[in-house]
Amino acid sequence: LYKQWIPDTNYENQTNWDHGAVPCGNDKVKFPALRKVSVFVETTHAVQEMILPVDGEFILNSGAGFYVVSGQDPDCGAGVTTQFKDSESVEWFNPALWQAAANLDDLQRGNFLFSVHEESVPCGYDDVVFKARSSFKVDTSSSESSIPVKSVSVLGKKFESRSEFSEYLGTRSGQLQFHGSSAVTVGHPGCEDPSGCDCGNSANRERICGSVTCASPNCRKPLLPEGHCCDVCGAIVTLYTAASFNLQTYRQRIHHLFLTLPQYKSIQLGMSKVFKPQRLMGFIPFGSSAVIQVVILDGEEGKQAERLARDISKDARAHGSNLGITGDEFQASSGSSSDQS
Amino acid sequence: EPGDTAQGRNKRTVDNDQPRMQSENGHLVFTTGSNKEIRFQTSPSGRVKVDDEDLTQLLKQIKSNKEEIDDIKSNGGGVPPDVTNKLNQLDTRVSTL
Amino acid sequence: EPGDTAQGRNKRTVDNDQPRMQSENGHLVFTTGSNKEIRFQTSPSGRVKVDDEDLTQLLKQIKSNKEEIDDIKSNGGGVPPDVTNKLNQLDTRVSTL
Amino acid sequence: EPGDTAQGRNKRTVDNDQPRMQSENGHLVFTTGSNKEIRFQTSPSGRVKVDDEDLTQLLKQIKSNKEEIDDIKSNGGGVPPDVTNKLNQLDTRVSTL
Repeated sequence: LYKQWIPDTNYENQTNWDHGAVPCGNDKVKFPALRKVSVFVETTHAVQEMILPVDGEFILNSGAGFYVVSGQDPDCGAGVTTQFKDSESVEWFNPALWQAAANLDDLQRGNFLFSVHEESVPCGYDDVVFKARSSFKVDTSSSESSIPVKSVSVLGKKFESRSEFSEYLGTRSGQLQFHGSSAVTVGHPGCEDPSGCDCGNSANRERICGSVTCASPNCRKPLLPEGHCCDVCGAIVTLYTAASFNLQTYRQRIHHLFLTLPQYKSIQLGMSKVFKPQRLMGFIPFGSSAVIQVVILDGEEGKQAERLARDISKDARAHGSNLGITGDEFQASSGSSSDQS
Repeated sequence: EPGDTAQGRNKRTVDNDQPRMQSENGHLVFTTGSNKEIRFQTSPSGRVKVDDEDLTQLLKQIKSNKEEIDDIKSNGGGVPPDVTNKLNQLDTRVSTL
Repeated sequence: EPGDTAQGRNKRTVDNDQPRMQSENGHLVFTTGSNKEIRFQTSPSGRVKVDDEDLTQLLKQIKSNKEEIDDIKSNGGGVPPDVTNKLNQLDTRVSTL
Repeated sequence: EPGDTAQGRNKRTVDNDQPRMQSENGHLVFTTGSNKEIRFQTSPSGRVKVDDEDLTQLLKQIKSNKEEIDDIKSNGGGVPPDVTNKLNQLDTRVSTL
C-alpha cells in the first residue's frame, strides 16, 4: 500500500505559525535559533524582516520567493512579530500521522483505507509518500536500527534504491527532514504474495501504541483486533484462505458490494493478513497462523458493523470457492459470533 | 511550469531540484540544482551591493581593466623613468660627440 | 522571462518596485526594484563566496588591479627586454665611438 | 534536538548568529553574523549570472587580469611609440656619426 505522511512544515500552513496566520509584509518573522527545520515555500511572500534559524532551509517552489516593501503593506495588518512553531516531536511510529491508500490516484483523490494501528504506520512492503509540495520533519527513533520500506518519495522524487536514499539522507535537506536514532532504508521488497503479507510492525508495537489514546468503548463485549492498540466496538471477520485468494481483488469486491451502500456509508473497514494466535480447545495457545482479518467499525456501538460482518460472512460462504476462501468466522462487540449464528 | 508537473516519476538524481536558501551553522547559503543558475537582475536604477561594493559597477570595471591591459600590452603604458633617463643620457652623449 | 506567466495573481502586488528573491523554473533570481537595492552584508570578518571563490576578496582585487593599471599607465611597467637590449647596444656603440 | 536545552543560556550570542533577510527602507538586505559567510552555490553545470554577464567567468577574468598586470610589471608591456621613435632616432644618429 501507499502510506502518506500528513504533517508538514510548509510556510503557507497557518497552523505552523504561533499567531495562526501566514506572515505578511508588515510582519517580523522569527525562527527560533535552534529550530532545525526545512520549510517549503509555495508562493511569493512579502516580509518586513525574517530571522532565520542557525541551521535550516527554505525550499523555493517555482514562482516562490520573498520580497520587501517600502512603507506599509496595504494587504497586511498592523504588523506583528510571529514565530514559526517549535512543534512537539512528530514521530514516524505515530499511526495518527499517516494516510493509507491502495495506489497513488486514491492517495491524491483522498480515497483512504482504514487500517489497524500497527498497519497505519508504513509496513516493510509499503511505498512511503511525503507530499510533493511539502516539507516535513519526522523523528525516526525506534528500537530497531533501521526502518525498512519499499520506497520513499520526497518532494516528488521517488527513491527505490537503498544507496540513493541513504545518500539523500546525508544531504542537508535529508538531515533536516529525517532525524532520530534509526535510519529509514529503502529497497525492501514489496508484497509479492497476492493473498497479502504480514505488516511486520509488531516489533514496534509498544512505540506505536504509546502515541495512541484509546477511547473507552461503549459496547457490551469490546473486541481487540490483531495489530490494533485499542478495544473497539464493531465486528471482526476472520477469513481462512486458499492459495487462489487475492487480497486486492477481494478488497475491491467488498467495496463495490457493500461499502457503496447508503447504510454502510459511515463504516470503517480494514482488511489485511495477520498472524492470529491459535488456541487449542479455545484457550491453550499453540502458535499462530496467517488469516485475513477484516475489522469493521461504525463509530457507534457496533450494530451496523455486525450487520456488515454477517453480509460478508454470507458472501464468503456463497462464493468462497471462487474467491479462495475456505472458512470464515466473525465476532461482534454485541457478544454474538459466528458460532451462534 | 511545464515539466514541474511531471515531477513524480522519473527524477533519479538527488540534486535536480528546487533552489534553496539555507542556513548552515549561521552561514547563509543560496543553492540551485544541476543546470540551474543563480541570477542577479538589476534595473537601471536598482543595484546589487556586496558589502558596500556595487557589483554591477565592479563587473564593468573588470572588463575595462581587461581592455586597458590589452592596450598596454600592444601599445605600452607610461615610459618607465629608467628608460627615459637612459634615453636622455644617450641623447646627450650622442649630441656631444 | 519564461515562468513569469505562472505568477498570475500575485503579479500586481509584486511589481517592479520591490526588490525580491524568487525561484523561476529552478533558477534562483534576485531582482532589484526601481531605485531599490539588494544588499549582501557580512560582518567585517565574514565573507561572500561564489562557489569556491571569495567574492569580497576578488572585488578588492578589481580595484587594486585598476590602481596598478593606472600606475602602469603613468609610470610604465617593467622595461621590455627589446628596449633594454637596444639601449645596451646603443650604449656600447656610443662608448666605442 | 540535542542542544535545544542550551537555548536559554546562549540566547544573546546565538541571536547574532542567525542570518537575516530584511527591508531597510525598501531595500532587500541579507545579513549574517560575525565570522559567518554568505555563499552562492551552483552545481558544477550551473552558473551565476549578473544581468547578462557570467559571474564565474568574470571572476576568472579578475585573476587573469592580475596575472597579466604582474607580467607587465616585471616584463613590461608593449613598447610605447615614443620610446620606439626615440630609439630609432638615436640609432640613426649613431650610425651616421
